[in-house]
Amino acid sequence: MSILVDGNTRLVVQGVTGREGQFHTLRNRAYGTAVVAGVTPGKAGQDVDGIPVFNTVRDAVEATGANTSMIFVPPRFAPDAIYESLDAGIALTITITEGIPAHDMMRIYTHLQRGGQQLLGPNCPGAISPGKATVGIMPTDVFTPGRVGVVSRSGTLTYQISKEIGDMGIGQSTVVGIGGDPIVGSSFIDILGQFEADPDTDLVVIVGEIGGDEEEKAGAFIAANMTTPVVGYIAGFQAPPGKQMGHAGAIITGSSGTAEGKKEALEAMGVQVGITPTEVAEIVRDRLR
Amino acid sequence: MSILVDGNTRLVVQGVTGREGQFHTLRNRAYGTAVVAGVTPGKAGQDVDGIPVFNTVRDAVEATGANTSMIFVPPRFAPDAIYESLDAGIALTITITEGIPAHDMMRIYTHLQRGGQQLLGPNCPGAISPGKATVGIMPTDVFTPGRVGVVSRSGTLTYQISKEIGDMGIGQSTVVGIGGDPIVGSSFIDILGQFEADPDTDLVVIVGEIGGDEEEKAGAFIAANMTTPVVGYIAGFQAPPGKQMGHAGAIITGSSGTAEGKKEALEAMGVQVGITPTEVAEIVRDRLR
Amino acid sequence: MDLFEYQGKQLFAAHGLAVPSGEIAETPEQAKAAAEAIGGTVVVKAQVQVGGRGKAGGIKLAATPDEAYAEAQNILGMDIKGHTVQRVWIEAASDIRKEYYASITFDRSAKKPLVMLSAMGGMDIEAVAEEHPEALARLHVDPLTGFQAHHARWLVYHAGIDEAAQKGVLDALMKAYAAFIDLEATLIEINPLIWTTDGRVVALDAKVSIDNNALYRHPDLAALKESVTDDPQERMAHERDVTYVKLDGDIGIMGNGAGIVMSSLDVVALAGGRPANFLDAGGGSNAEAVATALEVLLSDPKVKSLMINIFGGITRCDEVAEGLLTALDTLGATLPIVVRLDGTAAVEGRAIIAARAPANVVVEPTMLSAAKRAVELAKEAS
Amino acid sequence: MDLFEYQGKQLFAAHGLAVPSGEIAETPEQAKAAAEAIGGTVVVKAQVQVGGRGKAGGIKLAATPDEAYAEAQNILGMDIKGHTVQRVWIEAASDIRKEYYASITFDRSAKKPLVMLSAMGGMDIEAVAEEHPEALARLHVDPLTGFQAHHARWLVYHAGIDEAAQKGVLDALMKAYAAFIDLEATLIEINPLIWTTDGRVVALDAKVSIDNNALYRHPDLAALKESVTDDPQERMAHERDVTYVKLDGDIGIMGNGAGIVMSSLDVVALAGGRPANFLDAGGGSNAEAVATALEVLLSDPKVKSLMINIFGGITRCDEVAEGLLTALDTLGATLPIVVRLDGTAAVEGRAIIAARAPANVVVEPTMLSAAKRAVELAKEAS
Repeated sequence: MSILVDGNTRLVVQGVTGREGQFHTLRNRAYGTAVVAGVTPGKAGQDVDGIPVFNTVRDAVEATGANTSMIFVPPRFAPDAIYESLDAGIALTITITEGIPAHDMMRIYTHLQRGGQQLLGPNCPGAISPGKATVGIMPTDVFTPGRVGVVSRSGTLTYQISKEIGDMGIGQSTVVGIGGDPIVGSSFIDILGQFEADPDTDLVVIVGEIGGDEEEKAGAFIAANMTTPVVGYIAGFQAPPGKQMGHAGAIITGSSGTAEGKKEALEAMGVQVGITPTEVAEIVRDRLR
Repeated sequence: MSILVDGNTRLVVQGVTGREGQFHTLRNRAYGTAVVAGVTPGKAGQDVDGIPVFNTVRDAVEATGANTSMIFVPPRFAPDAIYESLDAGIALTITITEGIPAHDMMRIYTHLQRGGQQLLGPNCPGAISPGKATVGIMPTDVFTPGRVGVVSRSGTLTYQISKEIGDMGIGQSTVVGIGGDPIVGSSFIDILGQFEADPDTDLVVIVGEIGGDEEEKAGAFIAANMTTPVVGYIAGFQAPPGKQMGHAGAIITGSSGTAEGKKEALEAMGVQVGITPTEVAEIVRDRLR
Repeated sequence: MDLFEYQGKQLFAAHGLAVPSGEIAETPEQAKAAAEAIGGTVVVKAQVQVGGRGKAGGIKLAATPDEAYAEAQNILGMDIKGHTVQRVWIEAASDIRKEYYASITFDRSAKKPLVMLSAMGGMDIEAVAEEHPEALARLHVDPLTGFQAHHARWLVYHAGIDEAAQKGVLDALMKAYAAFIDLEATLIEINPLIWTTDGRVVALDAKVSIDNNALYRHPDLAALKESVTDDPQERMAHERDVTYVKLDGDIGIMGNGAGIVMSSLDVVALAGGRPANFLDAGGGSNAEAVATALEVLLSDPKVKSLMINIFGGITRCDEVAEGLLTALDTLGATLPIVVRLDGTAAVEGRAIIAARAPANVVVEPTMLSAAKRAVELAKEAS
Repeated sequence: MDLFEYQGKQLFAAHGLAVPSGEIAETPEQAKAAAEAIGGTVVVKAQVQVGGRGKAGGIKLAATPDEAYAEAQNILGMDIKGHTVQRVWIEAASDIRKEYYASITFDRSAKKPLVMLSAMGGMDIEAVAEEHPEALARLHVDPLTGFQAHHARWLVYHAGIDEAAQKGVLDALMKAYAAFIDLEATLIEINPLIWTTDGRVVALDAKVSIDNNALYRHPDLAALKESVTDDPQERMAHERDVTYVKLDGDIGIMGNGAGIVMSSLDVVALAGGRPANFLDAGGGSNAEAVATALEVLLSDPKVKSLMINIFGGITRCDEVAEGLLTALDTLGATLPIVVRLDGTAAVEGRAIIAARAPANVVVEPTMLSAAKRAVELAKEAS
């Protein structure tokens, strides 16, 4: 098994005819993901290298049974695209788009609390279950099939850490980028819960960074609900307060959200935290022995 | 047992210091309902004949453990009062107020679908479990304890039918007025489901009227989900199309919502329908033999 | 509250929805002046709140201001299905390439707004729904998250709107929905929504209903409220805020609640009588409400007998009885009046009537017996 | 985007929130003219986006226009915690009876707006929250159903607002929330919100932040955007839309993603070095982005060595290498540059550098080794 994406994934891509959308759609398909449909308003009947294009997600779902959506539309159209995916009954909506306004995301997040549907992102690199399927923009070469789950707020660090553990001969069940925005649809806790329920994940690496309190919440969740071992990494020890470090969410506000605080919070809950990606990989290797 | 209101009811009244609010609050208490608090903004610390008044529902709940609210505030303040009750965690909100705008009710109804809380009304006479508790404006003398449930869109017809069955020596478990507005918080189906689950209700009378399709939906629900026998009544056979018959919801639109159509829909689902309140009482008597 | 076409169009324009330019006229002179101001061929349209104006001769083209004068003269004062035409709307004639249909209704079954769109406009939409259901795209809207661009797109694609008109129709839908929310409407219907030969999308008709309960938030709309009925009793009831509906029988009926009054009509009919009206004196019926209601009932010359059916809850039967006696004193009615009093203070109420009522007032113990008696008395009086 | 006090107050006024009348001034002459126009005693307030203006001498009373001139002359050009005062806001002095605190923030932990109110205003609210938590009323708002009157009431009662001021504060909260939604703000803080001796509730300060991602919907707000930093690299990065933060070390750092850059800073520090900056060249870093980033880095005279850390995903390492060579050709830098290339086309990228790069460019195989090398080279250069 694995989580989020696998052989049962039937992907529809919103914004499939855009330059970026098309490029990654075809890469995802080349990796083995069942890309069943694309959506671009007004382009129904066309195709992208054989992938049929529909006017609406609902049409795509009715015609192809798509259950997962990847969103590549520009930020000003992305909230509408997310609602369209949810309205069409898509189980998992993966939003790559960066730059969605916070007020839109507050409403979308609240709307999602109705339950029954999952959003990954926005501003996330997607998810990959090595050897099975990938949805998103991750460089697939970095990953190898295995039994370690990875969940991260950062795209590049996901690659870095997966590569370092891969270099030790350890593969991944699923690697998930939840996105670096202040509001994302799936939190660390949501993904950790899914890994905990996955019999084929033996250990989880959680890759955090400064800003917010999701790592602290994850620590409490791990202590209360997880038997699967968890190893942590936090980026941003050198970040000064009040400055946004690239990601909209990576900002230390007042005295909260520091890397030091997060590391301590995780360690207090029994999560071993490595201070470099290399050290994280070493801890993983040792824990799996 | 019974449904909605009983000895466990702890009532807070929103708008308790108004003329109507005060009058019915004291009547409800006189019947035996545990009226634990009232709310009128700015009047915290006062009391209504010994019932403590609070500024907010949340304060009232924290101080008294109120679990049921009755709303008596004027229509332009009523949506706010309903949200306040829901926000304070009140399990059952009974809204007597008439004349709440439809757009407010659409939003409130959608918000309620989160689940976990129940709204009765607006524009309803409340609920009574004879001998136990009453919340609302019903004339308590009409009702006697027993094992027949009554659910109605009309206040006066609730009294009329309860009295007619009472005159035959048959009492009621709970009598519920769901309200005559096009959108009410609890539908026939909601209340029928609660009666079905009540071991002390042997038969249910459903009192419908022209307009909408709630009776038709109730018929389908009864056929699919109820073992408790149900007897029906529909008012408005003489109503002309397109004219609103008092209740905001009592209007035949086009060819739908007629009394004849509702009667047929209920009968098709095995619900015997009386054509006068007297005949309904006779059917109830015969069914209970 | 239903609005007239011209009021709806003015509100559309205020919300950015394109409508033909036009002016309202109450006289042929005004119609002529309007046609001059607008220029070119105009349409003279009867302003009545009832369908089928066109077939009834209430919509005419006028190529010149003099023709507009003549058509307005014909149409003003015309009776269309019981509605007297008091105003005509003069608007620039449109070059129609295609007629569509768009509406937003409050769907009480789903408890949500319902948006409908069809490429088959300009005809009876119920017939379209029946004969070509696939031609009518229907979509419910979540009232909390609202109507979004993707909803509009889905409708436009599924209604079969011509490709070149899609953008204009999409924009019209978004604006119509914004108006629906802003006005707290219960209905916005645009039939037809036209696509013109020069490529614009324009609302050629406007049917708008506003939620009466929301009017306090819309004083500008509340000011548009006017009685549109020609019936004297309905007018009187409307002015006095009594809930009254005229029927075609001869037994006047009044009660203290919508349910019991509807039931009373049914029971009277079952007893072989014909109700003259629906009149709900209200849940809190007091002496004054009873007097007002009685005045409306007695003003109807068709009425041969009255049935007053009160089940006291909040209403006290003794107060009703007192109100009845006072009103009869003032109004001096002699027709037979059957009274049924039950519930709160019924014993006292009956005693008051027994002791002091004139002979034409009789008390019956139940709804059924009261109905039967009222029917008998009406027949005797015929 | 953070707004200046005077911008926030003008937006408050547009949303019906009372603020003292005032004018902006960039010279002492303008300050004097503003004081004359306003009349009476005025307050001269330094416009800087940093707290503690008052203690730094950036807020002064002026009883006459001449005093306003003098105070403005003192304050303009003043340095307050690294911010140079370029404008002063001249406003009518207020008769304060009581100082309250009100704010609306976007609470990322709850993913909802958080409204806070306190009767202890005019002081540092974090201190109030710590020492008198009961004096700070806090309430989250459901973004779909919104901020309602009952929320405002609960806050007003629980913050201990004086009874006679409650209505005014309630109204101010409702309007502030409407502004929060309308402006798509991430912060509205009013400290103090004052209750005047004549009974009005007035915003005496305004701290407003707008969501950068939402600016496309607010062209009027987007127009207010200006660089407020005095740092030359931050200004250059801001103008070129590069994500850059100045730090106080001597090792320039650049990478293709926020996470890997933050991690690079940490690894450099662990290796005993001091990073000079955070610079994210972006997820889709191409040759041009690399050149721009390099230009910003090299303009900083403090920088002794560079670490370029690329993990190619969408980014192709061969493109990065080409961009680097082209940029070095143009810019002609001679300081040591350590490059780590991994992921997509890393082999090709490394080959390009090995074949054609000048001698000051060295390639390291891992992030850790690259960091160590950059630290060594910086030390050598010192």
